[in-house]
Amino acid sequence: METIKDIINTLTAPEILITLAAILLFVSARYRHLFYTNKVALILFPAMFVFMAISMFDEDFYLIVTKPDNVPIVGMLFLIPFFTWLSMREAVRNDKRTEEGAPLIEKEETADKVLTWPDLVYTELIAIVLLTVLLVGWSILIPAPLEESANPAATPNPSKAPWYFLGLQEMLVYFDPWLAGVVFPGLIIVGLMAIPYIDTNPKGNGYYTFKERSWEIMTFLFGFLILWVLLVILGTFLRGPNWNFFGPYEYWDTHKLEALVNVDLSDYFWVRLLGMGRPDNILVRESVGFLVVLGYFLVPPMLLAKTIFKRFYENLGPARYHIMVFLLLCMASLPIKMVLRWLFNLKYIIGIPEYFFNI
Amino acid sequence: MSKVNPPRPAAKRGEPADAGRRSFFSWMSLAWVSFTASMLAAGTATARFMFPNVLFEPPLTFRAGRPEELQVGIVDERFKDSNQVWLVRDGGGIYALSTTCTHLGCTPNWLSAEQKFKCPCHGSGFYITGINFEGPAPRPLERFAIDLADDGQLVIDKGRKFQQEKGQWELPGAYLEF
Amino acid sequence: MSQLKDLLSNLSPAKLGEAIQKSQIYRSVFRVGVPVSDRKRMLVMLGNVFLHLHPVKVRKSGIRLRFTWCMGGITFFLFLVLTFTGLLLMFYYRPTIEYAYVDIIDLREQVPLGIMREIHRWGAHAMVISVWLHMFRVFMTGSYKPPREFNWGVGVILLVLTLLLSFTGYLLPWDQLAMWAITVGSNMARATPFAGYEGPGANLLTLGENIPLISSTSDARFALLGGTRVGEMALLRFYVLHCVGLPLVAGFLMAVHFWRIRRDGGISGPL
Amino acid sequence: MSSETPNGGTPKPAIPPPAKKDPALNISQRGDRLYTDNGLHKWFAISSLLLFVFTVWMIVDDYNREWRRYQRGFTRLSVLQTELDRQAAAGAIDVAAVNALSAEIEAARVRIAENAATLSEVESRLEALNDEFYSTNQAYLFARAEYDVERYDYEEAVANDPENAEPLRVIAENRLADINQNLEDVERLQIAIEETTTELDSYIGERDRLSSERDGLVAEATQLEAAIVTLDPGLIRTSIRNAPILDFMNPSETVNQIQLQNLHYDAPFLQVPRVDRCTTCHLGINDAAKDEWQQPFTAHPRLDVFVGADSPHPMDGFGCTTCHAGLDRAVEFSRAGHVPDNAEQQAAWEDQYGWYLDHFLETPMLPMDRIEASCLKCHTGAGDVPEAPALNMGRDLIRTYGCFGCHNMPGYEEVRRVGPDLTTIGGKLDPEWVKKWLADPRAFKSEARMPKFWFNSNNGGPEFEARNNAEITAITEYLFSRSQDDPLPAAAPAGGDVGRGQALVESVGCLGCHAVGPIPDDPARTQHRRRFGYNLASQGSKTSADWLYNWVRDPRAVWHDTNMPDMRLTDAEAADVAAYLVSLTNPEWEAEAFPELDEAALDEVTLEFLRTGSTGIQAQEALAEMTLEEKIMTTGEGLVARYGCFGCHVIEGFETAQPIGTELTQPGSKLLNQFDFGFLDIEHTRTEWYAAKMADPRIFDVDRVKRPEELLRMPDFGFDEEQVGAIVMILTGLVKDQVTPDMRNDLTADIEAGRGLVAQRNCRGCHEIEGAGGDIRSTIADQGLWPPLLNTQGAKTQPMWLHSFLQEPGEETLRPWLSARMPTFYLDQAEATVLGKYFSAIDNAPYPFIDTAIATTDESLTAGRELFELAQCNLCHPAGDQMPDRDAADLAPDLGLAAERLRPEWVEDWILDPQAIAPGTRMPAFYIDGVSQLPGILDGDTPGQLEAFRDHLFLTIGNGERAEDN
Repeated sequence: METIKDIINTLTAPEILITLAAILLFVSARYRHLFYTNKVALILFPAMFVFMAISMFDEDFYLIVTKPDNVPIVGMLFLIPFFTWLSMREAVRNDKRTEEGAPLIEKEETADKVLTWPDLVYTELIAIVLLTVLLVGWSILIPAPLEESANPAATPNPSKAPWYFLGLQEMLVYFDPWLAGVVFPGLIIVGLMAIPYIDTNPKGNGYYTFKERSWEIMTFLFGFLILWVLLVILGTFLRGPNWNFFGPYEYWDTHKLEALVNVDLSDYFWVRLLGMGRPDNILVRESVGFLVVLGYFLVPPMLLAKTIFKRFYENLGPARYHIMVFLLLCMASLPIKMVLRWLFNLKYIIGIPEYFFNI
Repeated sequence: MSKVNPPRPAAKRGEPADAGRRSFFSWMSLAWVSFTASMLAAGTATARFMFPNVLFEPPLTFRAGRPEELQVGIVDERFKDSNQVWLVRDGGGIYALSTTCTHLGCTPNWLSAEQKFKCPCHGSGFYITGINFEGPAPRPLERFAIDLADDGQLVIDKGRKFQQEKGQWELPGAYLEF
Repeated sequence: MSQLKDLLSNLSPAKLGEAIQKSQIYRSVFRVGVPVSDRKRMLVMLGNVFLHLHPVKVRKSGIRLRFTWCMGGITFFLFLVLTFTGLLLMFYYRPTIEYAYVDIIDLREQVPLGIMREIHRWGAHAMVISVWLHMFRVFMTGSYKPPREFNWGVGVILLVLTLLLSFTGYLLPWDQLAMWAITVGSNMARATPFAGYEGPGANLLTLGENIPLISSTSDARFALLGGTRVGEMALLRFYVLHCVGLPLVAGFLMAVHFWRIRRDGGISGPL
Repeated sequence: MSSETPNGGTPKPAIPPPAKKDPALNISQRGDRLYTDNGLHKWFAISSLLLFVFTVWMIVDDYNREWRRYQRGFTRLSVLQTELDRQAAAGAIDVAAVNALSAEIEAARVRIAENAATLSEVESRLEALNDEFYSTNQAYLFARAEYDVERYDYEEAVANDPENAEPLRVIAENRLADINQNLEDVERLQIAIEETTTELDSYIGERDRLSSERDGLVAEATQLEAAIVTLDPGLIRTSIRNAPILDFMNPSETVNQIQLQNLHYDAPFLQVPRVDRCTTCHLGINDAAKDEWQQPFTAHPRLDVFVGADSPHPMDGFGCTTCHAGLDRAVEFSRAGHVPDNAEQQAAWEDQYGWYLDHFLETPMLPMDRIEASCLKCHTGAGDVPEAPALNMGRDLIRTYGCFGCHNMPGYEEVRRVGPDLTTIGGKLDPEWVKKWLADPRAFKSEARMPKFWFNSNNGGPEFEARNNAEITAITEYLFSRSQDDPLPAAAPAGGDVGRGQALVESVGCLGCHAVGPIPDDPARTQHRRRFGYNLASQGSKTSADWLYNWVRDPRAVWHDTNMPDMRLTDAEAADVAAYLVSLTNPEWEAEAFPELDEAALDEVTLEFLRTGSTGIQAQEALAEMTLEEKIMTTGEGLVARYGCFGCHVIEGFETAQPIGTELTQPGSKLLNQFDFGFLDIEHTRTEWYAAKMADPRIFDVDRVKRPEELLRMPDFGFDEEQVGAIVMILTGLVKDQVTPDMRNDLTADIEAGRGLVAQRNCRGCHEIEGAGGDIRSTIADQGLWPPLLNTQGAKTQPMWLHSFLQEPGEETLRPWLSARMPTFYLDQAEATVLGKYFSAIDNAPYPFIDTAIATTDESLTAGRELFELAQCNLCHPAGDQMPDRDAADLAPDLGLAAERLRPEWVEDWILDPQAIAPGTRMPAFYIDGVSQLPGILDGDTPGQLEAFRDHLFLTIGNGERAEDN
């Protein structure tokens, strides 16, 4: 038992967990007709439930999972995979029908309209009543949390933002606040709103499908599931005192130490590569970083336009294409920065703390 | 949700679907009765929410010092602001008058020159005994229960009040004989 | 005697129902009557201010739970629940640092049906999740595609408003959980480029050589908190935003959102 | 979407022609339906039922609070108890008397009936009079109101329109004449009514009087019966008024609360008035009659001190959580912050109440053995707190062990360092002794107060041995090198006698503050004040006879800052005492030798100091150039600074150094995350941390890898469990809660200052004050030789006399028969004043000026003389030059001093009942229950006799002042 716990503790380390999840996402999409089936669901979800139930016997796991404000995230642990599975199953079915030349599931009934009263109105009422039941039951069983009264002099350890912002807080490990806290959230909002204007694929409007829009769906799933939901779960359950990582079965020891020493790119370049001191002039010092960042945002769009994104470039036109690639590059910068941190302890690509300008 | 209804052969015109109708009614009435009941329960619960279990006001019973501190014929206004009570000592004893005008609940002023309580809102006047004699006030000021504690202090209990028009001023507690 | 018998027999639920439905009061309120015919069913949908959010007829596939997951409706209902419970909580909550915390304690200890607070809090959490799932579904069915691009944008703003509503409400109990979650959350604002005093470019905004314009009392975070730390003014600001500002905006945008659903052809489906 | 245009055009809901589908057709069987109606209804029915169940569950769950159970239980018990009381009261009714009264009432009735005609005539007359009075009075009141208006008109005219005032005056005066007439009528009628009422009373008065007499006999039972009905108005009424939802209308089950405007729940940066709801469940807390009831209904065990309306801490003013802590507003067992006293209770609570510790509660309740900590909130002075033995023990320990030397603590800022002055160490001690002492003070004498710095849990291993010895040697050598050895004032004369010395030590009063060897087990804590001074054991192995001679002869000449008072010993006595003390040796100790210095170990330590502020290489070079002497000096100085020796001792060069310990201003409110629990497996609470720290100050180094200079430095005091508990209590009691000044109205600065000085000078080592102290009595078998009780000192003595006596106690000998003597404490003016005010304040006696002039008569003086002789006062009391012929131990104080020493009113109280003032005194009682046993004088009038006693004592014997007769 302890060995299993240790293995899980090790596997849930951020770098491993995120990598594994990404692999799982892509592999399951590749073999979706095998993975997103009723059989798999009948095994997977009960298994998850049993896993949770057994884990509850572990004191540390129990403590973190039963914290009142964490209950929604426990719910999410089941809801998000379930709905991912559900939508993908529908998509797989639809794709199969299309292949066979049969109409879409949704299309099959499209012609058949029903009266809103009572079919829709009544079901809505039932949904409302059931939801109220759920909410009342939840409220009776789990009291809302109330801790000590606010004290600006005593910072709890760990201090966490509300759970839905923990993805941002996790991002703060890798990026400066102005990026992780301001620019990226802004870009997420802008990016989300830009989706309908960038995605000009006319297919897949109003029905589940994967094949007809696999690129969009994979990008979205990666962004939503890995870079948002998984980071929220990670931030809630696996980040303990001092924002250190703790496995789900690990005691939250305030004194746990982790070596978090890291260096800037300028350090790598000037000191380690060229074997000299870092230049005094900020611009010179960070010139490599600026080149890398500029290159990151300038070179790939051009290269991609000629190669694998050729189709996009042609379909979208230059303006839409460049906006799309810029947003994609921003999104990709998070996993890239994560990997760089995990592999090279890289802190900043551009590091100008003098002007709070760090990337 | 119930399964989608497979297309059935359309029933013949005028055929009363009696069997369906009966169960239709029982389920529906059960549904609406319990729904209405829940709404009523939730509604009364919400109404109950408006009545907290405690009151953050000065306690109804308070100690008001020793009787010797009061002078005969002088209206003691020490507890007017904090507890809404006047203490009056006359020749025979002490009584505690409510400072709430019986007309519309304003607080009258004690005018020692005229020896009367005069309400600024509508001009009701009360004698030092609390009896109304002018203005619109329909009845005398109320008195509160007054007693002497073991340690010799006056104890006023605003939870028990005495109304002259009901003859309650004669009851024990309305007047502390001395 | 026989009259009494008649009266009694008339008192059966069915007859009573009929009598009520015939009364002028009933007919003045419910114009259509019990919608037992198709025509009446349609008239109900058209004549009722709430129900006419829906079209008279909908596509079968469009209302299947498997397709919509009902998440949009759940979100809206949760918003209504939160409005109702929030209104009730306002009767017992004073947004000052002296009383905020003890008022919450009182809701727990002595206010009858203080469970309103639980319903409010868990409802808020549930709403965040249901919004996410709603957007997830909309994306997976490609329902943001034309003609629904604009409504998707409105939805994104509603998502942000939902998060902000939850965030501002998080501070109000004024316990350690609240204060530090908001401190951590609001600290990001101080790194806003140019507008936050620890943001890139802020120290370029100076008058001459040494009169900085952006300081901890003139930056984005200050605008949010009304002070340099999460204090009394922050509590008041969050309270006002939580109870008045954000719900108004959200309500306005929801109206737009629902209207556009109708205008854009109802629940999406394959063309 | 087939019928709707994709570009957002409004689909026109086409109403299908009714002919197509038959509306009467059962809709659920139609093809254009997604669901069947029946199915929908079924679903709706099930979910609505669920909703109903959950809504009811919600209401019931919310209603069903723990406190209701207790209130119901309390009512049930109260009804039972009241019923028992009622039965007892009914049984105690004198039935015969009631019957007799009933018969009399019947007779009175008959008499009334006989006079029925007259009676009804009187009654109707009275009624007519009342009617007339009403109308007359009405007329008077109306006229009076008119007059008020006219008078106002006149007054107003005088001020604003004087020319037209005159006619108004006339009008008003005319009205006044009318009114006076009216008034006369009213008064006349009043008299008539009164007379008629009296007349009526003569007929029916007897019946009424008898009735009320009969009612009085059964009153108690009747009242109790009514009380039962109030408590239990029947199941239905009780259920309805307390039913869920309905219970807002006059419920009998309510949340009780005490609002405390002056006491605050101390939230950070703001103060919220406390609202104690404890009495919601602890319903009998304020009712002495419920002292035998079970929790939570039992009465407070000390209603005389707490909670009771007449106690110094009444419930309305102090609430509960002020002392007990916990969450004031909570009405649920665990949330309120109950904390079990022990594991046994914890198990019981978990079983009974589902108890858990709420980790989010900043101030859980104090367990009973630490409850006294709360006294510190108000009792901020340094003195003892009455009725708080454990707290006082903690304060004793802090005072004697000098925690404030290294830690800043509130209230101890001005207290001097507790250890001896080391600037003159060379004249007192020798280095070998000091080294051995430092290595293990408690090996020299078990009661040593010097804590142990070396060979502790974190530096006791064999690898530390050479290093420890080097450090000890360095410090010792350093101290001696800095010592300024002034020659002792005098040399000890030869011929000191050990036996005489021992007798002196045991008789003159040394044992009030000192013990010789360990004090035996002292569970009742009657001897702990004898630990105030150093234990005298093993003195001979430490210092020389010369030094001891000088010390006991005149302590201040040796050390000007000492607490040791002057016992006023003669030179010969001092020599005897010195000889005795030198004879107390510790041979085992003397046999041991301190190891030689290991220079390599010393180098290691020296290097640590050299390294600060320079690189390792520079330090090595510097070390190589140093002589052994230089190394020792560098290291010694560094070590004194590192260990903070100057916290307790005066050391040259460190006079103004800052204390090295953690600040302890509010250790009870220190946040938990500021404690380092290391790897120690204890519960993470403040109390546990302090307890572990006090038991072994180095404990948190366990399992830590540290360099020697990083190790924890707090020394080991060797506290036992009880002492640890007492200190932990003080630490947890020093909290940030502020108490408004009004709360301390009865605890004046005079009392606090006095209690502080009493503790600082250990007055209670010999005297009992405020009911505590007199520890020396355990060493004196003969009760007659015990030092006087000072319980009523303020009421007894005149402030002026007390003032001068305290400063110069050697001037007059009050009790010549005592061998113990009041030492000279060198109290200055201010200190003597503090004590004078203190004694007066605790007895509520006037201060400083009192009137000793006595108003008397010659008769009284004569009677006094007679009484004095009859009572044979001079059998025991010396009076001026008259000396009774008795053993010294049987004598009583000299009455010649009474007039200038005592308060006259006290003398009367004393003679009336000496046992009440000084229980166990040998002063005989001349009055039994206040009745004189000498009826022949002044007709046996007790007050008169007492005055006569007083007058004789003050005027005849004491030559006091006689007040002007008037």
